[in-house]
Order: sequence, then C-alpha cells, then structure tokens
Amino acid sequence: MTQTEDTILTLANVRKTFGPVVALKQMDLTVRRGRVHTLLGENGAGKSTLMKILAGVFSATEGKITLDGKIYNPQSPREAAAQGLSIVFQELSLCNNLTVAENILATREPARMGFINSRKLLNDASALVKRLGLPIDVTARVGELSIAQRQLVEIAKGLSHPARVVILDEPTSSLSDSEAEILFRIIQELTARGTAVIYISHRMEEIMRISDDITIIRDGEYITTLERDKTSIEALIALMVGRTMDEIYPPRLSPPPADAIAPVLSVEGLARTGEFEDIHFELHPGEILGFFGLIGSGRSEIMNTLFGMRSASGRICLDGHDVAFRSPVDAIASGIGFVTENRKEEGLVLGAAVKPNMTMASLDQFSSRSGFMRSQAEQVVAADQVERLGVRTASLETVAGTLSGGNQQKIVFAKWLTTKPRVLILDEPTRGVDVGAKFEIYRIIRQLAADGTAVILVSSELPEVLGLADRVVVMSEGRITNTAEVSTLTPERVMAYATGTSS
Amino acid sequence: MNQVSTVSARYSSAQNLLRQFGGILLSFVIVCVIFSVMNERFMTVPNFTNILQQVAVIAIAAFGMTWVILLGEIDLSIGSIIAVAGMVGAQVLALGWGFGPSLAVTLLAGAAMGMLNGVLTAKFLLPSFIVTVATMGIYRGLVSLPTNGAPEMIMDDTWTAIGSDSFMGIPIIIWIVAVLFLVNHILLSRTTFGRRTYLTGGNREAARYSGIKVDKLKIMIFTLSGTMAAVAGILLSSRLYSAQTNAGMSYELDAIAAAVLGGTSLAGGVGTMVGTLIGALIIGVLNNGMNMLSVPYFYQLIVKGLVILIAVWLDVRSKRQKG
Amino acid sequence: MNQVSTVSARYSSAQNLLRQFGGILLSFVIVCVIFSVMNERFMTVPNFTNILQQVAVIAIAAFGMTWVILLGEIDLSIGSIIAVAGMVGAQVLALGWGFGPSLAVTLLAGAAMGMLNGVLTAKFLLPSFIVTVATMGIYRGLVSLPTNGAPEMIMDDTWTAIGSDSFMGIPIIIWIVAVLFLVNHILLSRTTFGRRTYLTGGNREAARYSGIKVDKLKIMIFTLSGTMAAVAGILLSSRLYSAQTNAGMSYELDAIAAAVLGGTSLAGGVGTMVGTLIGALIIGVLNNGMNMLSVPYFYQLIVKGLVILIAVWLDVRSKRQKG
Amino acid sequence: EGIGASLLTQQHPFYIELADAMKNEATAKQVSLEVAIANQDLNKQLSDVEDFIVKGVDVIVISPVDSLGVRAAIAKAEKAGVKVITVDVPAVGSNVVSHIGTDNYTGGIKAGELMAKVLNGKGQVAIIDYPTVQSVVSRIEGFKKALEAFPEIEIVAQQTGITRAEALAAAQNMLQANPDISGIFGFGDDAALAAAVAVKSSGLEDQVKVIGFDGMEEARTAVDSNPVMVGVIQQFPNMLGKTAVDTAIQVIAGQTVPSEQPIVPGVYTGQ
Ligand SMILES: Nc1ncnc2c1ncn2[C@@H]1O[C@H](COP(=O)(O)OP(=O)(O)OP(=O)(O)O)[C@@H](O)[C@H]1O
Ligand SMILES: Nc1ncnc2c1ncn2[C@@H]1O[C@H](COP(=O)(O)OP(=O)(O)OP(=O)(O)O)[C@@H](O)[C@H]1O
Ligand SMILES: [Mg+2]
Ligand SMILES: [Mg+2]
Repeated sequence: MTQTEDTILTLANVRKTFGPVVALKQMDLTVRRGRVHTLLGENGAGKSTLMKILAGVFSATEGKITLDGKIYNPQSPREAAAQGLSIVFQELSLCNNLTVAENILATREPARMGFINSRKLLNDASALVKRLGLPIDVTARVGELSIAQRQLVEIAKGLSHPARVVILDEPTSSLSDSEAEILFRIIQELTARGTAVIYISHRMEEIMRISDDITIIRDGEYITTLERDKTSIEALIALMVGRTMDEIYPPRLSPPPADAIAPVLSVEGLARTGEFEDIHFELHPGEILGFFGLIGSGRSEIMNTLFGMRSASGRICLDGHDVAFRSPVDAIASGIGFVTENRKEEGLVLGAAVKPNMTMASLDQFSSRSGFMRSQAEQVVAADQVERLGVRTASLETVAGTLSGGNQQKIVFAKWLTTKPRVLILDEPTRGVDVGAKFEIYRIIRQLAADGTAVILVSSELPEVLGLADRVVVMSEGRITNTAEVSTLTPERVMAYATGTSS
Repeated sequence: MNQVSTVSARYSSAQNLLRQFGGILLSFVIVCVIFSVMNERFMTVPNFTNILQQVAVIAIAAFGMTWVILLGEIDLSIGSIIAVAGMVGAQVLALGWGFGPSLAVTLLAGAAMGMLNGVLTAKFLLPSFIVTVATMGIYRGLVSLPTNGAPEMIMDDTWTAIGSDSFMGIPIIIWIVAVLFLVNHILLSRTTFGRRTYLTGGNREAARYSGIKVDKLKIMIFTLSGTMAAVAGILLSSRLYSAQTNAGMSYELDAIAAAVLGGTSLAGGVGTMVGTLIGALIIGVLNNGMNMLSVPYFYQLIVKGLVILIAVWLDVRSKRQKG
Repeated sequence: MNQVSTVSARYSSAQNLLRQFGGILLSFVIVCVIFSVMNERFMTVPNFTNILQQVAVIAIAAFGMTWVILLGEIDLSIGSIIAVAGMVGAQVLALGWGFGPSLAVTLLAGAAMGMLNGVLTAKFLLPSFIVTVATMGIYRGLVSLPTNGAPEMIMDDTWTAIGSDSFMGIPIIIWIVAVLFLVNHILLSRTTFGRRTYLTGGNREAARYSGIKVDKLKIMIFTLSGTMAAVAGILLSSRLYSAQTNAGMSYELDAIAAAVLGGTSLAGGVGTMVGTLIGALIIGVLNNGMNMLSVPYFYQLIVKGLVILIAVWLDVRSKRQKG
Repeated sequence: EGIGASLLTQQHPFYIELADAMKNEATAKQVSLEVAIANQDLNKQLSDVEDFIVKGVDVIVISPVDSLGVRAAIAKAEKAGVKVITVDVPAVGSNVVSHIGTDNYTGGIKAGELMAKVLNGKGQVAIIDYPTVQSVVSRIEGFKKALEAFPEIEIVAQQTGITRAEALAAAQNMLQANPDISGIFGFGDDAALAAAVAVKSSGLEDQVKVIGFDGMEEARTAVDSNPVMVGVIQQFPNMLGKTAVDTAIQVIAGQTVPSEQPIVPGVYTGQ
C-alpha cells in the first residue's frame, strides 16, 4: 500500500485479542482524505473492533496507527474526538431516558461554568438535524423512537462535531432507501470538504454506489484494498467469503401457492389509533409476503399486534377462525414465530450462552413430562442450528453478547426455526448480516416456504423484498397503499407507493 | 414543536410540576387531608415546622441517595456514615478543636467514606450493593471504637444550636434542608455534572462511548452521597446533643424509599430532587401524623407500608396513562 | 463442538466447580485455615455441626433470595416473613392444631406473603424493592398484633425437636438444609423452570417475546422465596422454642450478601445455588470463628465487612482473568 | 474453662457499664471472661452460647434478649452440663442457678410515685415505651400501677421511641398533639433525654417534667443541671456485673448460690 499526499490515517500490523479470542489478527489500512473507504467482511471479521480501536474504546494489543503522520493512540473516546475522529457506532449507544437533543449533544452541551444553556442546546440540536436533513424531532425521548429513528439520532450524534475522519459502522442497517439517500448526500458533502469517511455495510449495492476504496477483511486479517471502479460485486463477495456466489437471491424451490389454497392468516380492518388503520391482507401457506415502507410506516407495530404484544381493533383469522392473542404465549402456541427488529432488547439474552438463546422459545420441546430439561435433545438441536446457519461461535456455551452482530442475528433466527412455526414473521431479518449469511438466511426462508411455512418479510431493503417475496404490501404512514404480485412491480413503483406520491 | 421545552426547563412551571408529580403529590395531599380531619392540630405552622425538622435528616440523606440511584447504583452505608459523622464531630469537638474545624473534619470524614465506596465500586469493579453492605458493617464497627459503644455528649453550643435555634423565625435545620435541596436540584437539572449523571445512569456503555469518565463520575457521586450523609449526621447529633453509636440505623431504607416514592427509578437514569423531597415529606408526615393520632407502633408500621404501596401505585398508574 | 457440555452438566465435575467458584472457594478456605491455626477447637466435627446449624436459617432464606435476584428482582421482606412464620406457627400450635396442620398453615402463610409481593410486583408493576420495603414494614407490624409485641412460647415437642434433635447422628436442621439445597439446585439447574428464570432475569423483554409467562414466573418465584423464608422462620422458632416478634430482623441483608458472595449478579440472570451455599457458609464461619477467637463485637463487624469485600474482589478478579 | 458472657447489646451505656464491671471483677479475681454481644438478636445469642459450649466454658452468664426465647440457649447449656446465670433480664420457664437483676416493676412504681409527687397529684402524662422488651414493659406497668392511686393524673399518650432520634420525634409529636402535657416518663435514659430536648424545643420548660430510667452518668448530669429532668430511676449495673462474676466464681467452685439476687433500683433526683 502506498503512502500518498492525501493519506490521513494508516494502520500497520494492528492486532487485538480479548482474552483467548483473537478479534483482529493482523490489520493494515490506508485511508485518504476526501474519499469513502469501505470495510467489507463477514460477520465477526473484526470491522467493529477495528473501529472501536480508532474511536478510543479499546486500545490495540499490538500495532502502529498514525493520524496525519503522527502516532495516534487514543486512550479514551474523548481523546479520539479531540483529535478529530468521530464515529457512528453499530450497536446503538443512546440513552433512552433522555431526549434526542440531549443525546446528540451529550458531553458537548453548550454550557458556561458547568451550567447548561438549555435553549441553546435545543437550538443547536435542531439546527444540526436540519442541516443534515434528518427527519427527527429533537424533543422526543429516545426511548419512544423506533429502531430506525434511533439510528438516525445516532448518525446525528456522530456528526455533531467537526472531524477529520468520520467512521460509519453499518449506519443504514435499519434504514430504508430514502433515509439512506439522506445519509449518502451527507457523506458526499463530507468528502467534498476533504473529510475521510470509513464506511461499513453489508449492503453490496450501496457499497458499489458510494465507495471510493474497498478493503476486504477476512477472519481479522487484511486481505486487499481495491478501487471501486476496478471491481464488481461478484468479485468482492468472492474475496470476502473465500468462494464464489452466483446468486444472492436464490430462486423459488417450488411454484408460488395458488390463490385457491385457503389462507392460513387473514387480517381485516386492523387498526390502532395513531399507529395504523384499515390493515387487510391474506397470507397463504408456502407464501412469502413482503412488507415494504419507510421507517415509521407502522409495519413493526402491525407485526407486534399479530404476535399478541399489543391490542388493536379489527379481525385476525387463523385457519379461518377468529383469534385474539392476549400475549405472545398464545401466538406461539398457534404456531406463529416472530424475529423482532431489535435483537438486543427483544431478541437475545445477551448475558446467556448461545444454546439457551436458541431454545428459549421452544422450551416445552426440551422439557420432560416432569419439567426437567432434556439436555441431550437440546444439545443436538442447538448444535444442528449452529451448523445449519453457520453461526461463528467458539462453542454453544459462548456468551451471546460477545458474538458479532450478524452472528447474533443468526441466533435469533435459529430460536424461531426451532419452534417450527406455521407462520413466521420476519422484521428486518438480515439487519447487519453479511452477504454470505444473508444468502444462507434467504435460502432458509425459501426452504421454509417450500415446506409450507407462511412467511411475512418486513424489510426496508427494497432489493431484498423484491428478490424474495411473492407478493408485496406497500405501506405509507400507517396505511396500505398497494398490494401486488412481485412480478408486476418495479423499484420505482414501490418507492412511489411507499412515499405516498402514488396511490 | 417549539413549545416543548428542554428537560431542565420542563420542571419549572406549576402545571408541569403537577403533570410530572401528579401521582405522588396526590398521595401527599390525601395523607395531609386525612390527618387534618382527624386532628385539628396537624395543620398548624408549629407542627409543620416540626415535621420539617424531623424529616430533615432523612431528606438530606435522600438527596445524596438520589444521585447514587440515578447512576444505577445503591448506597446502603449512609446510615452508618450518619453515625460515624456524629461521632467524629463529637470526638473532635471534645478535643477542643472548636466548631469550624470540627465541622470541616466531619464533612471530610463523610466524603472520605463515600469516596471509599466509590473507589471500591468503580476501580475494583465490585457491585455497589455488596460494597456498601460491607462498609455499612465496617463503618458501624468503627463508630463504636472510640467510646466502646457508648454515646458521646456534645457540649459545643454552636453545634447544638444548629439543631435547635432559629434564623429569621425559621429553624436553622430547615434553612439547611432548603439550601441543600436547591443546590442539589440545580446541580442535577442545570449543570453538565447532572446531565452526565443522567447519561451514565441511562446507558453506561453509551456514556463511556460519548467520552464520559464514568469511573471518576461514580467516585464523585459516592463522595457526594457520603458528604450528604455527613451533613445528616451533623444535624442528627446536634438535635440529640450527642453522638449515638446506633444513630441512623436503617435510615438508608427510608432514604431509598423517599427517592423511589418520588419517582426515582432504581434502574438508574430517571428521577428528580423535587420528587425525592416530596417522597421524604410523605414519610415525615406519616410518622408525625400517626404519632399525633396515637396510633400504636405496630399499626404505624402497617399503615406506613400501605401508604408507600398506594403512593407508588398511584404514581405508576398516572405515568402509564400518560403513555 | 461436541466436547462442549451443557449448562447443567457444567457444574458436575470437581474441576469445573473450582473453575467457577475458584475465587469464593479460595476465600472460604483461607478463612477456615486462619481460624484453625488460631484455635484448635475450630476444625472439629462438633464445631462444624454448630456452624451448619447456625447458618441454616440464613442459608435457606438465601436459597429463596437467589431465585428472586436471578430474576433481577429483590425481596427485602424475608426477614419479616421469617418472624411472621414463627408467630403463625406458634399461634396455631397454641390453638391445639397439632404439628402437621400447624406446619402446613405456616408454610401457606409464607407462600401467601411471598405471593402478595409477587402480585404487587408483576401485576401492579411496582418495583420489587419498594414493594418489599413496604411489606417488610407491614409484615413486621402484623407479627406483633397477636401478642402485642411479646414473644409466644412454643410447647410442641415435634416442632422444637426440628431445631434440637438429630437423625442418624446428624442434626435434623442440617438434613433440612441439605435437602432444600438439593431441591433448589436441581430445580434451578435442570428444569425448564430454572431455565426460564435465568432467561427472564437476563432479558425480560426477550423472554416475553419468546413466550415465557413472565408475570406468572415472577409470582411463582416470590411465592417460592416467601415459602423458603417460612421454612427459615420455622427453623428459627424451633431453635428458639418461641416466636419472637423481632426475629429475622435484617436477615434479608445477610441472605443477599450470601447470594452475591456466591456470584449471583444483582442485575439478574447470573448465579447458582452452589455459590449461595458457599456464600452462606463463609458468613457462618466468620461469625463462629470470630466468636471462638473472642474478637470483640465491633471488630467483628469490621472484619466481616472486610472479608466480604476481599472475597467478592477475589471472585471478580478470577472471573475477569478467565476472559 | 472460665466464664462466657452473652450480653444483650453493646450500644447502651447500661450494658457498657455492666460489661466493664464484669471485666474488672474477672481481672481482680483472675478468672478468664469472654464477652459476646447478641446485638438484640436472640438467634445470635443462641449461636454465641453454642460457641461458648464448644469452647468449653464452665459457666455462662446471659443477659437474655428475651425472657422466654432464651430457653433454647439455656437448654443447650444444660444439656452440655454448663451452668447458666442470668443478669438484668430474667429467664422465664427455664432453670438457672441464679438471677441477678434490677427489679424493674418496683422501679416503675418508684418512677410513678416520683411523677405524682412532682406534679402534685394532678396533670397529663405521656409515656415513651419500647413494647418488645419485657423489662421495659414491667417498668411501664409499675409506672401505671403507681399512678392509679392518683385519679387526677391522666395518661394521655404513649408512643414508641426506641432510639434517641425516634424518641425525640415521638416526644415532639405528643407535645404537639397534647399541649397540656405536664409530665413525660421515658422508659430509659435515651428516651428521657430526648424528651427533655423536645420540651426545650417546644418552649415548654416551665410546664413539663421528665423522668427517666437507668440513671447512667449522662442522665444524672442532666438531672443535676436541667430543671426539666426532675429525676431518674437509677439502676446499678456495676453491682449487677460484679455480683454476676462473683456468683459465677462460686458456681465454678461448687458452692451453692441464692437463686434470686434482686438489686433494688434507687431514685436519683439530683445532689
Ligand atoms: N468484548 C468482546 N469480548 C470478546 N470477544 C469480542 C468482544 N468484542 C468482539 N469480540 C469478538 O471479536 C470478533 C470480531 O467482532 P466484530 O464485532 O469486530 O465483528 P464485525 O466485523 O464488526 O462483525 P459484524 O459485521 O457482524 O458487525 C468476533 O469474533 C467477536 O465475537
Ligand atoms: N415503543 C414505542 N413507543 C412509542 N411509539 C413508538 C414505539 N415504537 C414505535 N413507535 C412509533 O410508532 C410508529 C410506527 O413505528 P414502526 O416501528 O411500527 O414502523 P416501521 O414501519 O416498522 O418502521 P421502522 O423501520 O422504524 O421499524 C412510529 O411513528 C414510531 O415512532
Ligand atoms: Mg460490526
Ligand atoms: Mg420496523
């Protein structure tokens, strides 16, 4: 790798271990001013670890880092920020008890002699959000926001102070395309001013669109750096996973079910004040029904309602019978599974091991009549899921919280596969998942559908919805604006329905 | 949208006060009304002066406790610190050091005990519950060493005046509570120190990532709590004209109850000084009112428990209804 | 991958026991060695029988507390439940109901008090800390009503035999501790009930989304804790031949300390019965050993606090080194 | 070998003096004496006694946490062949070789008579009590018994005030609710001294008289210097302690000792 005039950050032989775990084996990197440098690697490759080293959260076990030619070794996030480095963390780092404004300017509050100027704080935050063009209300309490909105807050927070290097660790994982566009515009403005951007994402399309340089990491090791114009998605994937992959969205294994088959789930006139209204759709066995919409369009709320977490007016029929779930217990008993969008808060017990996490929704399967755990059976099933989904974990006893984001997502997935659901609701199932794993998950979704499971796929990634679903429900502001066979849709048409410009 | 004010300004108007503390204020008013109806002497200025004086020690300890709980930690040692502070003051006074120096030494002792709690929690990574259960015993043991368990008389007139004299017609002890309330309230709601406490209590990792020195903050807050406990100990010893080795026993529970009654969440990140003050007042009014009505001791225990349950329930309910 | 054992099997081998409880076992051994060197009567069978009997009440209460803490909750009312249980037993015995029915009524009373805690926490959404601070007072008030604060003698020979007789050369009280330990240990480590407790304690929302009936679980566990406290109360009253209205005062702190010493995390989701038993033993050995050495009372408080700090610190350190 | 003593508490001047007297006497008579503090917890007292038995003391001196509940500890000692002497608080329903104690009921009567005298047989009286301690209950009973002879004296309030701080609050609140109170009886020195503070802070020094029980130095000084404190029933812990150790030595030597050794309290009304 060559040092050039506009080099701002270099890493050489950086290594990081957590006790026995080697997160980074050997990393090199050269980042240049005014360019977007993307890091690409599978889940657990060590990307976030590397970024946290740069952000002063961890210090490297070995290696040398220079910033603007000077040795750079920050001991704390504060020090890193002082040296002109800012970061948008992958795992959300917000305080739910405070407002958006208070979070954005946390530790940088306008203050005199320690006294905070609240008015100025509010004004500064509003101005910042307006300048960035982000659709968020700075007076809202973060705890009341959806995951996607929190991600926007996180972005605002990361960009709240001037920086020479901006790190964005999977900033778009919960965003839909239109919000992502805002971010891409911001990135363009940053690079135009000469700021270096380090970008991490698993979405290949956007990587090809916005990157200048792309570095591949595999198993904590530097593989190579390529210029965007001199490579292709296929080549990148091959480098990243170590093999070639011809098709990201696997083809259907069997023809989509005929409309004649009785729907397993049908919903009529479902409404919840202020969140969604007049929701109606049918779901057939073996079908994959996509739900697309911008953030806050109400999809997650509907799924929570179907799962018995919230009440709503309207009818829900399962196998032709009206049902009224009072809790997830009822929903699960009726054969519904739900991969939630917020895996940290709703999906995983981060402090527990991989195995109990995988079996927690199907404990009755592993219970003897007298209530004892059938450990052997549990062991077999969990090991099988690890194998099947390719979860990267040292063992079944590894604490789930120490796994990389994508691997955590696979565990949540495994948890619901273990329940063998008839209806599986997937809310952003591939959030933060690498292409290899995504392919695995898509393959599993296809397999499930082929076996007769009815799948609802809520996603903010349009290619994913169009690539997998049989039919697509498009939502805008709590209403369904269109339901159609996927073959009749184009990305442009879907976006038009989603933004409410066409109906 | 512009009408919505910031967190700190949000508490300023009476209407907002009502909205935020509706549940707990309601309980307070109900309790006061019941007692007034049952005893005509309850609703009098001298009796309220009385209540404020009696509640002072708990209230001040609860101010310190509120900080600790906001951070998501707990401090069970403050009852013992109250006792140690009184004893240190009495001993230093007995050595003839005079009021000012004795006061300073006592406050320093409280700060040091609090700081020790903080260092053990922050630097040695021990859970604060266990640290302060342990130091609760250690400090309670220490307090008894100088006198072998006996109380120590306090002869200093200035010291004892704190607990019994008045300034501008209002007992000094009430002035102290008022000033400490204001200081703590402003510190919490208007300064970066307070904001850092909320941030850290809300999400420790996020606070660390945002560049807050969490360890330092923790140590500072335990030191603050220890200092508040020392002030409480000074007031108590001055009210009793002596340092008792069993002073402040189980006051930590009253202080926690006051804070939680006032809406402070034990999970950290949520709470206010105003709430804590109201919580402490409820406890004080209850104790006083039941004494006035000659409710037997055991029934007092029962009634107090019931009122705490109802008050917290009203509060939880009113918060849930708002969404 | 196949080498990896299951959660429950992990504790079975001696080596794993050492790995998991290294820090705390080390403290236990050190304390025992020090006492043996300083007093030759310490390391004798009669003295260890002694220690086990003395520690029985705390250990059993701590078993119940471990469940509650694992769930991320706390139960401060168990000291009072211990007292109420003794009093209920004594009163029912005094009515002439005989041993069996009295035992049943007492256990039911404990279960009911625990269940009330659970219902208030789970259904009324009140924080368990405040619920149990309140019921601590309420139950303590209730216990005094039948006798107006006086103790009640227990004349039933079977009841008093529990605390003083032996079976196969080993005191009955030790049999009871052993059996309850095994029951709780197996329940926690091998059943779905135990698994649900760990998972819910680790992340309540995730548990709810996975179809665990969190409210029901919570009520069951508080009921269990109340029942364990009732057993502790029965043992205590049988050891004392009487029901004391101030029995069990502040035992909740000892029970919590035992659990936390044994590695149970107050945040929930982490802990074992084995650890709690070792924690209770450390506390028992300390109390006994210092008595044997005639350490004055106040120094005992200090030493006990210091040992708790050191033990938890050793434990935290050994866990951190492992990764 | 030697004497083991299990005392109720170490946070009260009475028991500190008692313990000191025992230690001094033991030193003087050259016997070994070990003191354990039950801290008002009967279970701890039982454990302390069990530990004494394992250690092999010859005699155990107990000041029971509770008259009835101490039976278990005494039975344990009996089984192990260790003789028990009670001091201050008697044991009910079990055999001890000797009891040395203040006659609390008589002391209460003396307090009542003193109260009647300073009030000239008429007025409103309040009591600060501690209902779970038997010796205190006896004092209050004696006090009330003595006042029965004076129909113009009315007991208008009775509240619990275990620690000095609680007693202060209780006294203040009783005075607030009953402004015509002219006498307060505190079950112990702490309660009485706290009541005197409450009287002063309510500005009722000319109206209210306070009588205490125990008669430790601080209270006696207060009687000497503070006109509100008109008197205190005086116990003699040093005598109790000395007698207890002497009795224990006699028991070890195999001599017979009197089963009751009552120490009648005095009335201290100043020099
Ligand atoms: N605090 C920690 N303790 C132990 N191991 C850790 C810790 N943090 C990360 N790891 C391990 O380090 C490795 C790299 O993780 P990292 O989060 O950097 O991956 P990543 O490339 O960002 O993956 P993803 O794409 O899923 O976000 C993983 O094996 C992970 O389990
Ligand atoms: N816990 C909550 N409390 C209050 N409001 C909420 C909560 N969760 C979501 N909302 C709000 O409900 C609305 C619908 O959000 P929902 O999460 O269902 O949308 P979505 O289409 O799934 O989009 P997203 O991509 O953000 O998940 C939004 O306005 C959101 O702010
Ligand atoms: Mg990552
Ligand atoms: Mg959503």
